Amino acid sequence: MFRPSGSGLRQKLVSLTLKAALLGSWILGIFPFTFDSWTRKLHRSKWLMIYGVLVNAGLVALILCNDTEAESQERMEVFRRNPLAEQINGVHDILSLMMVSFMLFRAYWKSGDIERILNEQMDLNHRHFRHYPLEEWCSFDKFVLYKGLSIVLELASMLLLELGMSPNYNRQLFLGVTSLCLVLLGVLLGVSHFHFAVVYVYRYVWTVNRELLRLVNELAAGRTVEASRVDYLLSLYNRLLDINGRLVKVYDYQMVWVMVNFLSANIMSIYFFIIFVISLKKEIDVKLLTIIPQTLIVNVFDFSLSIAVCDLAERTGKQTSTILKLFNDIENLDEKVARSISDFSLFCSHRRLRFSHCGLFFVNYEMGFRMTITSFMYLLFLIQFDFWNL
Amino acid sequence: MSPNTWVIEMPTEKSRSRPYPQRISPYGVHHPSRDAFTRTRDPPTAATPTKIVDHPVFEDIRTIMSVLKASGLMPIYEQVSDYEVGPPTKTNEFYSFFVRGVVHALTLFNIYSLFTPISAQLFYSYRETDNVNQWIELLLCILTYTLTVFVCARNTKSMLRIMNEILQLDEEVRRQFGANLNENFGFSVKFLVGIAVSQTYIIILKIYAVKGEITPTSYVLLAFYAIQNGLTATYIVFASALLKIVYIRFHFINQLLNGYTYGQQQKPKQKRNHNGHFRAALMDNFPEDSLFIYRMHNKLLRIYKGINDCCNLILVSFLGYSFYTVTTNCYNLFVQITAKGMISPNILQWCFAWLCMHVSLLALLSRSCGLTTREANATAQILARVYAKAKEYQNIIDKFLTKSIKQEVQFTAYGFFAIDNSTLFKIFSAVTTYLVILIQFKQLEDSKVDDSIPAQT
Amino acid sequence: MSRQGGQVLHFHLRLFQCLGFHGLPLPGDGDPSGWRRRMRAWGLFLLLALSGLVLVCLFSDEEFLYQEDMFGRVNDALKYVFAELAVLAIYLETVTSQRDLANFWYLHFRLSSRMMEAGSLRREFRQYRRFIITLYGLILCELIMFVVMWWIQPINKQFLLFWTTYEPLVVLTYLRNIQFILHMELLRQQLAQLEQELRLLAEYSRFACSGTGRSFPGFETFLQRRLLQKQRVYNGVWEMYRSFQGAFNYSILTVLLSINIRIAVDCYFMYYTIYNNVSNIDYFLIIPAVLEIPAFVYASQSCMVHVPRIAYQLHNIVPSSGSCSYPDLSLQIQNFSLQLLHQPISINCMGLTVLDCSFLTRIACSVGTYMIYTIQFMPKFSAPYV
Amino acid sequence: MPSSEPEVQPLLQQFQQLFFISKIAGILPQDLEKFRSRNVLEKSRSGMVYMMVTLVVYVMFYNLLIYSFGEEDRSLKATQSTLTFVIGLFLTYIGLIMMGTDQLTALRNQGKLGELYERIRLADERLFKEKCVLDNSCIGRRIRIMLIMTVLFELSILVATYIKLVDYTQWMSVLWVMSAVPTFINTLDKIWFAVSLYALKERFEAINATLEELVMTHEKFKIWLRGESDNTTSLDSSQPPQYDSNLEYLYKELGGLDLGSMGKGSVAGSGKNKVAPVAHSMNSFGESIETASDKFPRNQMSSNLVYESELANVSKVEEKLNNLCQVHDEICEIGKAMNELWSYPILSLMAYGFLIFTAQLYFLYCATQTQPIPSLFRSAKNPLITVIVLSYTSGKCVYLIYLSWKTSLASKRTGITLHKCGVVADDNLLYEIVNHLSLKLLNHSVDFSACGFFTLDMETLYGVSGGITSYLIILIQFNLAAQQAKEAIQTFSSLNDTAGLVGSVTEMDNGSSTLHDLVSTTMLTPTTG
Repeated sequence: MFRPSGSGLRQKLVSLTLKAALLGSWILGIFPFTFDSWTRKLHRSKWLMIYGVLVNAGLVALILCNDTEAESQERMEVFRRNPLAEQINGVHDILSLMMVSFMLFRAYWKSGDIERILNEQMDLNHRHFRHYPLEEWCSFDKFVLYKGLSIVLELASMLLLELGMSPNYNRQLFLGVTSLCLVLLGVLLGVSHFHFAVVYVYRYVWTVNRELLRLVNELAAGRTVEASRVDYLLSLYNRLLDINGRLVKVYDYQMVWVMVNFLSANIMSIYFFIIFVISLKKEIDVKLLTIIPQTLIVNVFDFSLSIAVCDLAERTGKQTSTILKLFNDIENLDEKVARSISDFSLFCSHRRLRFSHCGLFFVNYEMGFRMTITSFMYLLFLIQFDFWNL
Repeated sequence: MSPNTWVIEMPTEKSRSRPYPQRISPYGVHHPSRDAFTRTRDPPTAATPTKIVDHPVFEDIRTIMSVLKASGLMPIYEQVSDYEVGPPTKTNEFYSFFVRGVVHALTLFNIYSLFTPISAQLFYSYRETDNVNQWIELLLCILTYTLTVFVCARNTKSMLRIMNEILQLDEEVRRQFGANLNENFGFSVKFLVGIAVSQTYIIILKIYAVKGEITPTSYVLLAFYAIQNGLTATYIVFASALLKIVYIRFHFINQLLNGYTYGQQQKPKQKRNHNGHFRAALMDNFPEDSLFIYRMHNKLLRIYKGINDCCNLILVSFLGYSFYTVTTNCYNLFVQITAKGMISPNILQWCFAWLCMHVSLLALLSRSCGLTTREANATAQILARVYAKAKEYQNIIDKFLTKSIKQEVQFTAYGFFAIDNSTLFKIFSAVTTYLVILIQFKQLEDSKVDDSIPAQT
Repeated sequence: MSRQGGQVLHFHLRLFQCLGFHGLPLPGDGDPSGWRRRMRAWGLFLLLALSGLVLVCLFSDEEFLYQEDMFGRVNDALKYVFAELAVLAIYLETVTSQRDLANFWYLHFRLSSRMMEAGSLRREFRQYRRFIITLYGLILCELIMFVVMWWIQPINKQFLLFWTTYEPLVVLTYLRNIQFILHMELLRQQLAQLEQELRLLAEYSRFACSGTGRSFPGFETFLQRRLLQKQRVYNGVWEMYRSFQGAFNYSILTVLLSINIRIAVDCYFMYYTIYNNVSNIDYFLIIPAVLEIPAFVYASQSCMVHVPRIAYQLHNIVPSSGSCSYPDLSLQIQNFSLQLLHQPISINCMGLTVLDCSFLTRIACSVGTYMIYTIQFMPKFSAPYV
Repeated sequence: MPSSEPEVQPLLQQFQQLFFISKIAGILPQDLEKFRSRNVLEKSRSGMVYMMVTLVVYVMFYNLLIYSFGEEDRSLKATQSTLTFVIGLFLTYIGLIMMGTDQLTALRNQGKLGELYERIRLADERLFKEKCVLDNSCIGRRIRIMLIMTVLFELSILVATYIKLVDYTQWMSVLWVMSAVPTFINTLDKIWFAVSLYALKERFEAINATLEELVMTHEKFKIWLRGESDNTTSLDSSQPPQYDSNLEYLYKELGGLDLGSMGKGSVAGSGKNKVAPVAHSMNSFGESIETASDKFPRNQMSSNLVYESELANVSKVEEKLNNLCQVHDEICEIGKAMNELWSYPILSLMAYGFLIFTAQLYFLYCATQTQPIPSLFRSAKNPLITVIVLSYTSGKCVYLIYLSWKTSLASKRTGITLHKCGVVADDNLLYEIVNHLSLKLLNHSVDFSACGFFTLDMETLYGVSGGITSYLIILIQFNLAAQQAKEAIQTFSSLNDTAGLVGSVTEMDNGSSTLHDLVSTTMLTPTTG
């Protein structure tokens, strides 16, 4: 399912991105499956799992043993100024470490389900969606490309941050930074698996929508449509929703962790920046002015992307019912077709394509808005505490 | 791109292919006073494709349109016929481009002067918190206006498409019912005047507030600042006027549907302006009417979504901007009131002017959105009130109802939140919270001052 | 199978009876009216006793409350008051809303006759495992906490008095909470069973319709009968849910509220004690309380998520096999799904808020907000009192 | 339909003394004589004049009251923190605003009120034609209870405050009586709303009850067809008898429901459902006794062919269900209209409740700290009176919210019972009808909202309570900050870094959730999934 969906440059780029993601996750051992091209199925392999565990454990150990970010003097000053920042920083470090380990653990534990889901997706792709023309998935391609771009940017900004903030360059530092970046890459790839899967679901739902539209147009043009096509689409929609539900259930804990972690990272960087610039009355040098904002921007970009993917899928799910409404103004519709259409719409009224992570919150723009406000007020309160400490 | 952008070509063709018999509108036979788009001529000859210059389309919101056209926010479209508008001519397009270019240049100059001491005399401060507030407010204003210009430049085609769809819809309504849908959009003119007045008032206040000799650059800055605010506000008024138009259409089909409800069937006495022979031929022309209504409803929903997509970003930024402005002004008011001694009437008037303008705009926006949304969702409820003996009628009714279970439309600000009457409420409760935090900051500063005094002594 | 509903259930119901939570006679003991009267009397007696206890604790000059300063006293008084509220609501509800409870159990036994007959004890344990795990896990946690407390904490008189009087109320609220969990668990089992049956139906219909000749002539009517029965069952389950709501509305509110208040107050108090270097660490005792609410919410959520799944399985039934389609069957399906739309199962305490997982976030939020507000003026505020 | 004119007695007949009192108090401008003679509300010019006069008089006296009690407030401003003063000044007039809103709204829609009750009467007639009979007698009882409670509350607050907190040596203190007028008038107005709402709820429940009765009779009919004498259906035949006997017994005792009608039992269990038995229909309307009484023994005999003709032949049932749904929709419409009429008063009432509740508690706190408080809130100086005031104010708001919530629940329940009908008599034609009607019912909506700002249901209550708590804490915090600012603090600088330390720890735990909640409490949105 990774083959280029067209001939254009963008499609090539997309397939390149997907392949790169696949390859990277194989190398980092967070994708413990082997692809059997004959039966077109994925198989879980113990060896890859063990390999992945070893690699990641080694990386984490490397980070822990040469962690050099302690003696960057800006941080020291910030921490000296308010100890709250130091505590937050420590908590955040611990949190992110736990996140990494937890993600890997979850990925291995649920690998059976992931395998089944992916196989079913490939099966769907091969059996049903292969026949549909594959040109204008512009937003699909766009999102895949953005995702790849965001991963690359994250890595770059991480490197910049570590190398830029650290006073003295030595071997230990480079070791630590490289291992850190590798672990980060692993986390990002693990998240991106979920997003790619979501994007695929979106693409399929989009195709279903387009087929429905085609039916509407045929009916409007006076041609007849047999009910079985609608039923077929309904069953496809059914399966897609099922896959989606299972997917969310597999990935929800990781996603919650990652979201919370990134959000707190954003807030922390703003917070440090503010302390450092405003209340510490430092003169702003170019290094600082470049490094911290770019990390911030990249983080925000990645975060908004992860929300936007889910929101896109959700909106597409909503469109299905609006498209079904178009069947209203078609006179002398066939009995069977009408019945299957009404079945379809009843189904839509019962279940829709939504992403709720362990029932805590739905992932869409609304939630993103809430989170933004939340983090803003969080920032306000932090600064207030900073005032207290003056 | 979402699929349902290229679907809707279908119903329009159909409606062109097979015109309906003339029928009586629920508004009664049209009297020429409330005539939509042509002032003098009567409906049957209205559909002639010849280009008439002196019967401009959308003349009921003419003034605001002209303002927007002049400021390059709206394309200066050509009127092909009474029911179609064409893309602007080269010269007009160039004019719009030119205006936008000027605006962007001014914006750049504005930002530059904000970060340089040129404008120092304008933005003096009472205390540092307020100073920061004012800077942020200015930046937000600039951002909003620039965004508005950009989005409008990008959405020119879709705006034209929406207008064309509205016109087609009106044409169909006209052909079916001879009804001319319009109301007076006096509120738009009133708001325009109000905005202009408040902006000038604010400028004057500012000029009085500034000490010393005022440099021409600061005059330019002030003028441009006022223009930015005014045009953004004007665009909001325009959006709500569009929504009002859609609302009228929705209301029309709801009224039409309302003629079939059992309430009308049972009550012998007149209720809402239906004339007698309309109910005489009840229910037998329900099928094609229902088809017409469903099609209209779909089209209207599409127009609604189109408007929503066009002014998504603008609405978000405007809401943020006005939210911030309202908060800071309330804060200033509070400071002024609770401050011992120095209460400057200048600042009070300034705050009041801002508050009035923004609160009224918010109220207008949320109200029009709420009305339109409620009307759009009311169709299913009204249809649920239609009781029919015959099976096929019941099927017609079910067809619609089944598809409208739990499918309420919403006018969202880029999906962040829905805009309706409750939005106003939410915004004000949020304002209170932020106000509380700001006041806490102020008290912190004060208490710090108190502490520092005994520390020194 | 000795008794209806199995021994595990019987045992725990008996337990709740002894606590005066379950005001109904159990299967197998005769003279129902006498039982009910006795239950009522017992509940009232417990209520009066506990209320008297609380009143004594609040107004006696013995040092039941925290003595050192104002805050501790106010906090302890708050805890007492809300625990008293909870107890009041619990027993009054037990006495008054017996009819809904009876309705619930009646429906449960009527419906569970179609579920698999729990023969052996192990199977029963497997059937009620969630409930059992919650119950004994929480009790164990509480006990461990207490043992650790007695171990570490130097025991003074106030401490002894306070905990000996306060702990019974806490335990009562916990057990009541666990009783809710039991009822919701039963509901969940019914729903899961229904979903399972519907899935079987769907698979069968798909199987029958996939092949050409397999759908025998009476196929449609057969499926329709089955669907009809399922509809009846769902109606029964929904009535169970309604009577659950009727039986436990006030006490859900008060129990959750008291636990919540206790958490908030103790978090605050913990901060306060750390900040004033007061040497007692009994705020560790809120850990079981923190575990209580997620247990409840998890149970209700897992019982609520079943309805959309049921709808999903229902729409998996294909009303048409390639050539021939069954209008009546699809009619039935539409009827069922409309019924599902009309009868949603959403567990809420008197409509105040739906008790799903987002409720957890909201609780954490509220506790957090009040913490922040109170903490922000803590350093100034505590100055006069310490 | 003049034939059924005498049978159904209009709802307004129960409103006699309420109308009289509110006429005296100047809440309703309608004509008294016409009401007494024909139970209709008609607009009368003299009533309008009278109302305006009363309104002016009230406002005048209230301002006089504020003025006469206000001098210590003016002296207050210097000493007390400005915030308390501003709040007090703002809160002084909210009661007056509320009263004005009520009276002006009553003036505005004096004509519409009569139409509303006329519509209710028509709906009653149609219900009566469908043989679902409901009695208004309990409504009269309700009105009396509410009136008595209102008077009790008002008098207790007034007298207690007057005796304890007002020095009644000077004659100006008699003016204190005026402080009770706005709340009293507002409460009377709200009693109208509440009772009419309750009447609507009863209509809904009567519809549900008739549907349930259809179901029950049909079940009995089927059982009778099956020839089983005892009531055990096939579902629970597998149970050991003794449990069944227990529960059977319980049902007999707990209010007599039997297997056929689980739903009816539980509905009757909630205890609000009144399908008129003979006694009620006797005191409710005159001639309808024989209709009711020849209708009633039918319920007793568990089976005969009448029931077969009820749910078994589709055409009659379709007619009946159609009519019931139309009445249901009509009642929904009436509810909407009623909400329209009372929207502004309810909005003002809710704002009043929120503000007064917060303010009273805040001033109670101030009083405990022995700080001066605005003189109109002197009732806050005594905790007992405060409790009464709070329970009175919150009782009004909460009861309205609760009632509207219950009403919408009752209206939603109709669809469920409709489906029961479909399921009990399973018959494809009936299924089609039921699907059609339940689709319609899904689209009937009764949600009561205050000017569309927020809907009146329990979730709003949740949000409001959260808002009250947080604002209360904020206010108290301000108060403390103000107090601290007065006295110089030396220990502050030494304390605060540790404060920052430990504070940061605790705040770290629940920081991110906190602010989410701030938003979600201020935007009163219970996060809807």
